[in-house]
Amino acid sequence: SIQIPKERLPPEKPTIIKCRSPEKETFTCWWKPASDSTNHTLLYSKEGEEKVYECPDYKTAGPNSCYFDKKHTSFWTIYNITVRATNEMGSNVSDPHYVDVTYIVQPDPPVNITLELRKSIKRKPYLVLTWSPPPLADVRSGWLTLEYELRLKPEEGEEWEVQYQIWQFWPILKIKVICNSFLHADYAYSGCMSSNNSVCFLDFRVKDMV
Amino acid sequence: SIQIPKERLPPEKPTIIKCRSPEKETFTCWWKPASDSTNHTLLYSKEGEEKVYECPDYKTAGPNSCYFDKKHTSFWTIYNITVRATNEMGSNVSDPHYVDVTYIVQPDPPVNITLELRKSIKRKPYLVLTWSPPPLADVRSGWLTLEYELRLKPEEGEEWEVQYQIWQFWPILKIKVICNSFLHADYAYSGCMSSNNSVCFLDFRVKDMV
Amino acid sequence: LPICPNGSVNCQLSLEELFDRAVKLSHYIHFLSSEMFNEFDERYAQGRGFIAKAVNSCHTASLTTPEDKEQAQQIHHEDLLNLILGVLRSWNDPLIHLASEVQRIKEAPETILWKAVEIEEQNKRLLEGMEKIVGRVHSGEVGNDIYTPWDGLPSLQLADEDSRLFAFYNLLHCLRRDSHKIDNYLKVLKCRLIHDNNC
Repeated sequence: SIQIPKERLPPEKPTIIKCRSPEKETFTCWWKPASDSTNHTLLYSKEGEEKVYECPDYKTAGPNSCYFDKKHTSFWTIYNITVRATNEMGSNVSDPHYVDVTYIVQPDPPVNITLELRKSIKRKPYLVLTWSPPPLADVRSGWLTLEYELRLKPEEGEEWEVQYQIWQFWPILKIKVICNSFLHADYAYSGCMSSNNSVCFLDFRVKDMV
Repeated sequence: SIQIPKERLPPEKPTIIKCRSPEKETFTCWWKPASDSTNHTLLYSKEGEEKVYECPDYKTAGPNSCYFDKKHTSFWTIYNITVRATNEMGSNVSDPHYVDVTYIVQPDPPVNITLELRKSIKRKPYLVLTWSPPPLADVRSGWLTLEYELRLKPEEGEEWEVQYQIWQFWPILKIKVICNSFLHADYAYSGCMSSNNSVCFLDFRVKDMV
Repeated sequence: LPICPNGSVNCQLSLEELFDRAVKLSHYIHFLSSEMFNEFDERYAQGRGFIAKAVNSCHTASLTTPEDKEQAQQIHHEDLLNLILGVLRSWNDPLIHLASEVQRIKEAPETILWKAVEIEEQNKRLLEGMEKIVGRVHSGEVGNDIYTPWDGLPSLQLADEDSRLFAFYNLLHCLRRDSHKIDNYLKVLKCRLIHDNNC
């Protein structure tokens, strides 16, 4: 059988992996490059329009990506996005990837998380947890409403347990813990300070309230 | 010194106390009468018009008030309102009171509030709170948008704590409460079910979303 | 919610989805406009009697818009949509200048500054959305005829502080009023066209 050298074939079909908007103002798409291609071109059209546009910025978000700045990001339309891989033998186009910016918002994690053990007036210990919203997210204006989710897990445990969803309150959480007697939460519960004082892992998942 | 009997003087200046619209369709103004006057007349003019009108209805809203029904109520326009007090010696006119009905909407409280304790599938108890919009408010047509605010206060406490603001969701709220072990809130927190099962006062404040 | 399941040809946002986003945006713009007006009023307008002078002085006053619930419910939805577009367009120019001129107000607080910029940006975004909605609802071409020019820039730059502050007061008063009109009309239209008046 005649063996056609690998590079003499047109490239395989590239695949668009993911598109994400960190703050509902811009978005980025990434693709998995076709292995045997010399270059890739991202093309997109907007619903109801024939016109096809090319990716406005291949650089900002790194290799195999396309960054859509504010000017190129519309909140009112569905994007039909494809990626074309090309080599000297021809090209191949990915399946279309449809994007509605409202539904690809995935905020960055919160920052500056601090945890402090304090004593109340009645000498009861409690933890004060503070954090700041992700820098990129303009939460002060209300355009992006974040919901924080406090999740706790004992050191040796596997499962993260959602303790509380805080809706955009100024990120401070008082967790009143009375060991071994009655656990009562002002805002949320921290089950960590059990009798053997196991360390408590605090993890945050942030969701945009679309 | 010659004493002029009190009633021989013209009346003092009356003052307009307040204007309020309960459902953004009609409105009422109240004034503090001048003590020594025989009667009061409310006069008003509307933005962009020279014409001066008299109060259409002095009766419906009780003494020292003027009720403007739908026909006499316009939005996004400034009313210039004055009240004139008169007695046989003369009259005196209040300072002008400028009103845009759009910004004096103060809805009536919600009605039919019910609170029910239920058990989830995992046998965890939770409270279900339901209520109805104030009857006068036409929220169905979209003309008036209400925001509900759930506030909680432990029985002996003084301070109402705003737990959650609900924007026009169909008025139902699930509050998950697990007595004596772990308190956790899905939507809002009810700190009442403490060890001695003290009663929890649920109070509502309703704001028009102006 | 799979977007465009199996790549259906006319894959587009539903009118309901467009109205949902428009109402969220109009609500947000009015909220910012009210906050900005209240902050300015508290800081610069107390005791100056500006409200009396602000009567009948909005540049959009010449647009005949519904003034109560009955009028808003009786007007044809295409006419109301065109009115909304007209009011939004009429604010493009003043918002551009407001965002730059407000920086020159003495000790203008940061909260007023960024709101002016944010409102200008979101107003453009809402205008884009409204043109999309009108394009969907209107059978014909999107009418560009409703528009009222704004000639208030010189008054924002007056040397006399009282006159200049009144010019800002009046612009913010009119912005709060018109953004509320747009928000209210959109909510009424959404309930009418999407929820058959049963929101």
